[in-house]
Amino acid sequence: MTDNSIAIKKEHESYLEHKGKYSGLFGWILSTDHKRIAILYLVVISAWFLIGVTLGFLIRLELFTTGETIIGPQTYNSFFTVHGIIMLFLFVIPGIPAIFGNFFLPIMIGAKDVAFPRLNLFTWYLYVLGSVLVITSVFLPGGAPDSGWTFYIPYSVRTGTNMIITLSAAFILGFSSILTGLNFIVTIHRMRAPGMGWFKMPLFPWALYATGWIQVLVTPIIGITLLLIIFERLFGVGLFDPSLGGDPVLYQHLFWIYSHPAVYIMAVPAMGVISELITVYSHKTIFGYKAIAFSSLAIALFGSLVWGHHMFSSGMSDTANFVFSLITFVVAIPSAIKVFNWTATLYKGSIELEPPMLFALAFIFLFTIGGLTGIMQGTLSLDIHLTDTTFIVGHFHYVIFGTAGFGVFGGLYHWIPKMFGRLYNKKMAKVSFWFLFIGFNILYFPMFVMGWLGMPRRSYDYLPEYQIYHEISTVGSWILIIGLVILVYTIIKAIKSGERTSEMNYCGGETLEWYVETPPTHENFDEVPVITGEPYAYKQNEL
Amino acid sequence: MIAQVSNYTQSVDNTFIIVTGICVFFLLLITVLLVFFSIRYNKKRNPKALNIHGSTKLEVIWTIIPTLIVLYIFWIGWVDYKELANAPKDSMVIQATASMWQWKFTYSNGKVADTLYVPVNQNIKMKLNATDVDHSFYIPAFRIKRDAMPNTNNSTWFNAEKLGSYTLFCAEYCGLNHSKMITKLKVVSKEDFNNWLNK
Amino acid sequence: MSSEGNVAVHVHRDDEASKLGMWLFLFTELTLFGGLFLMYSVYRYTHQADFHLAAQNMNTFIGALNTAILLTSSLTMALSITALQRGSKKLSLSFQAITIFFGLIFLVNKYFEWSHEFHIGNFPGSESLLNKSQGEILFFGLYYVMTGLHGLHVIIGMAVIAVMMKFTINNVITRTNYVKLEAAGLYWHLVDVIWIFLFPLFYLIS
Amino acid sequence: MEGKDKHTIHNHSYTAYIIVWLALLTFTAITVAVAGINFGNSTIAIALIIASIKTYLVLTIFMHLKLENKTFKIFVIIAIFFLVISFILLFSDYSNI
Repeated sequence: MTDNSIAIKKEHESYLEHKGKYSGLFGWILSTDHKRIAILYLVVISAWFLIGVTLGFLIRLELFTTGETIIGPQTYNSFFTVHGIIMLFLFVIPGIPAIFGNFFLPIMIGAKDVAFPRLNLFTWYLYVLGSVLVITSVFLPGGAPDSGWTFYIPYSVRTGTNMIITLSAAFILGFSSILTGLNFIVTIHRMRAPGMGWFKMPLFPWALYATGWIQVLVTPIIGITLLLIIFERLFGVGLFDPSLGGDPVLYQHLFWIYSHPAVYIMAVPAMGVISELITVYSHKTIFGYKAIAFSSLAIALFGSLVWGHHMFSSGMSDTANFVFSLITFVVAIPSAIKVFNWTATLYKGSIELEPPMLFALAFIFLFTIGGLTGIMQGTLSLDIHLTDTTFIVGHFHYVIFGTAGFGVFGGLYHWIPKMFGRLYNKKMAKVSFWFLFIGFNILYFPMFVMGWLGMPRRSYDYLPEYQIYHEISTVGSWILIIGLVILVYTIIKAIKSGERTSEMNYCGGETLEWYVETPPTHENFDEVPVITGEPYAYKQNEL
Repeated sequence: MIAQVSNYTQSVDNTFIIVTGICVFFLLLITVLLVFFSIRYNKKRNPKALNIHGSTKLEVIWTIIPTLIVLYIFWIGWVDYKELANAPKDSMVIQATASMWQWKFTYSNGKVADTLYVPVNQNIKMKLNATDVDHSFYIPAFRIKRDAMPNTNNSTWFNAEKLGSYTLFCAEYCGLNHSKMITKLKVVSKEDFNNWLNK
Repeated sequence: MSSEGNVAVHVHRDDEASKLGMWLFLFTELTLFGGLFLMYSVYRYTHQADFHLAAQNMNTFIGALNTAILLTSSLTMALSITALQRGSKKLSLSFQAITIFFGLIFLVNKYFEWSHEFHIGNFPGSESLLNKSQGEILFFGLYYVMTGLHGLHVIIGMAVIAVMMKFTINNVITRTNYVKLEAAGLYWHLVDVIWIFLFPLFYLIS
Repeated sequence: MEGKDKHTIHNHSYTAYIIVWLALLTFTAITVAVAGINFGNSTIAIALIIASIKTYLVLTIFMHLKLENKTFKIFVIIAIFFLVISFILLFSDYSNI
């Protein structure tokens, strides 16, 4: 790296053009460059996302009328199971950390790569293996898994469908997620640029750091739990077989010890993205930097302690219901703090309603609805009525799709020019936003209403009194899909044939990714930057 | 609004209205601020931003106020739940057994039915069990739901104050015909009930 | 700078980072077993008497012997690092070999234990086990899953140490660059720690 | 980046390891001996306390935690804290308080 001739040559050679040991496709799938790995993830995750969307679209279409509309009950059950597995394990859990985290975490903290580049590539292979297994399980004889993504025993032990492959896939995907989290934690601890103390670090790395801890600590618990279902199916161990003494409630505990924090694995990185977007497009420093940073940690901590609120109706002791409900309300507070701080950041800003900013504002709105309906579900007596109805389906789509989904979309529009050195069509991007935003609300809001009226979730059929809400919801899904089609078209067109740009800082950001070239060079920085100021100084605004 | 059929549903609905009210207030607050700031401090109108790094006073306020509010919500939810958690001692006990994909109700005299008949104004304790996989006993009109699972002893209770016929769902996904696992709760007068029970 | 793959290795060596990564990995192992310990504690709590009854089948002597073997292997593992740091590659290699050897003995004992249980019919799904009480079935279910998973970790640990021996011979691991051996040692000690808890929970509760 | 080549050799002496090993064996012997005596419900507690002491020794000495910097210690505390709190919360369901 002291060789000047190499350094000069690099200045003009982006990571996209960089020639490593291999060229062509191998130059990508054997590359340990964090940016190339991010693109690999982007490609694969997008593909699975579109399959998941298609399944969701078909589920909604089936529910357009009572009785059979397009598919039978077994197909329907498989569809919502596979939709859940794909969307959660293949899209939202890896999504933001694997794509934007991989690409921007090292750049934002002034590092040349992550701490373990080869491990990073390995996680991508694990991810691909896991995702291929998920798809395989759908097509093998025996039939697609139909247990719901929650794999509740005893059903997941009894059903004749291809559970073992699906469970192994989830196990492998969990492992991939753990290793990504581990890599990020070590990267943040060891590879921050000189001068970048913890509180000079941008908020997206902060969010990834908190997420990393959740990934490392809780994911193995679902790993072992899923492994036990496999053992149960293969050997009949008896640990999860009620007729041999197995306790179905204990399974739910073990499952949710992971799967509730997993919600924060999905949401916290998206919150990190939004913190970046809000400051950049308000062109001012973030309001309450430390409050936002600490609230990420607080969410990670308390979020790991509230799993029982998925089980209020499962017959837990009153003590457990009391404790879990109480902590659930505690976790609402750091989320509220984030929302207030983001909103306060807008005050006296100079706001540009660029496409990413529209997604960021929509994110705050949708997340607020998701969070507030979460409060309703945390209320014991209301949850008894609302749990396992479409209310909760609406709630978690607002929370998960509204955050991770809109976070990914906003992030894509924000960073695509940086990642590929190409511009997208802003008009089209805005059109896609409005379709997505309006379609989203028409699709998911009716679920709150019919959930309160008692419509159970995961139901293939329903009583006629709920039909009107299902119809509205299905129409909403069509609008949403139009928005998605426009979004995908806009982004693919940008990457393939968008107008080239090499403008380093096209949106007035102040974090380090705006001080590297567009697209970044192979090692990001010619010289390791030395950090002296805070991450969002915006000195020009000071009086 | 769905039918209110007992004291319990009345208090749950009150809680629902209070909580929804608080939620709508906060949603409106945030939404109005988002829209107002986006317009008022738009780049065209306000080309130069002003840095505001934060305000400890505000942070404290918007930590403490939400904390108090959520603690209050937690408490009213718990009070309702507490009532649901303990069936009165004088309850009439009915055993509900769930299996794929039907309900079976066994009365103290051994009578078995697939529709749940109960007398009006009587505390009813439902003992819940399942023979195969997880199910859930759910009557929206009564705002009660409790999982019925193999190898566990769950129970819930209710008191129907109005005659009528109400839908009883299985709320926990249980396989192929989960959505067809619906039956009726029929609330009848004490006389009719005794006639039916001893028929 | 010619090959991407090697950049990270040559340019940037950070032992601290490697060790942090290893510790984080150990935490994942810890919570992996943690899930099983959670399960054990609940089932033991709800089936106390049955667990005591079932534990009488366990041979405390073999259990204690295996504990001693594993503790000793931990000692030799730790010593191998010190030996290397003091420059005696041969001594370090012998200690590593002894560690693997102790791991092997542990597994042999385990094999006899399991085959004894299989012989008397106490294996998952067997008729004689299914006739026992629910608590005993759960006990043996947990016993097989937890000691089996632990045994798998012993095997992985032995394989890892074997690779470390190869590295030591090839001078990939040296007196000044021994973080790989240290990481392998951490893994081996964790496997030991887990056994420290498995031993009383399965052998000493009768 | 190049400046991180601090190979401070940190390790314990042979003797230290052997003393710890002897201590571990002694604790094993104690735990086996104690298990023979019936302390009722506290039997399992005693066994677990001894196991925790053994774990502490392995962590600090064999695994060099004593010689590592603060980050490592905080990491371990976080992990153990998470596990312990999971047990407590899980038992809020199962124990009848």
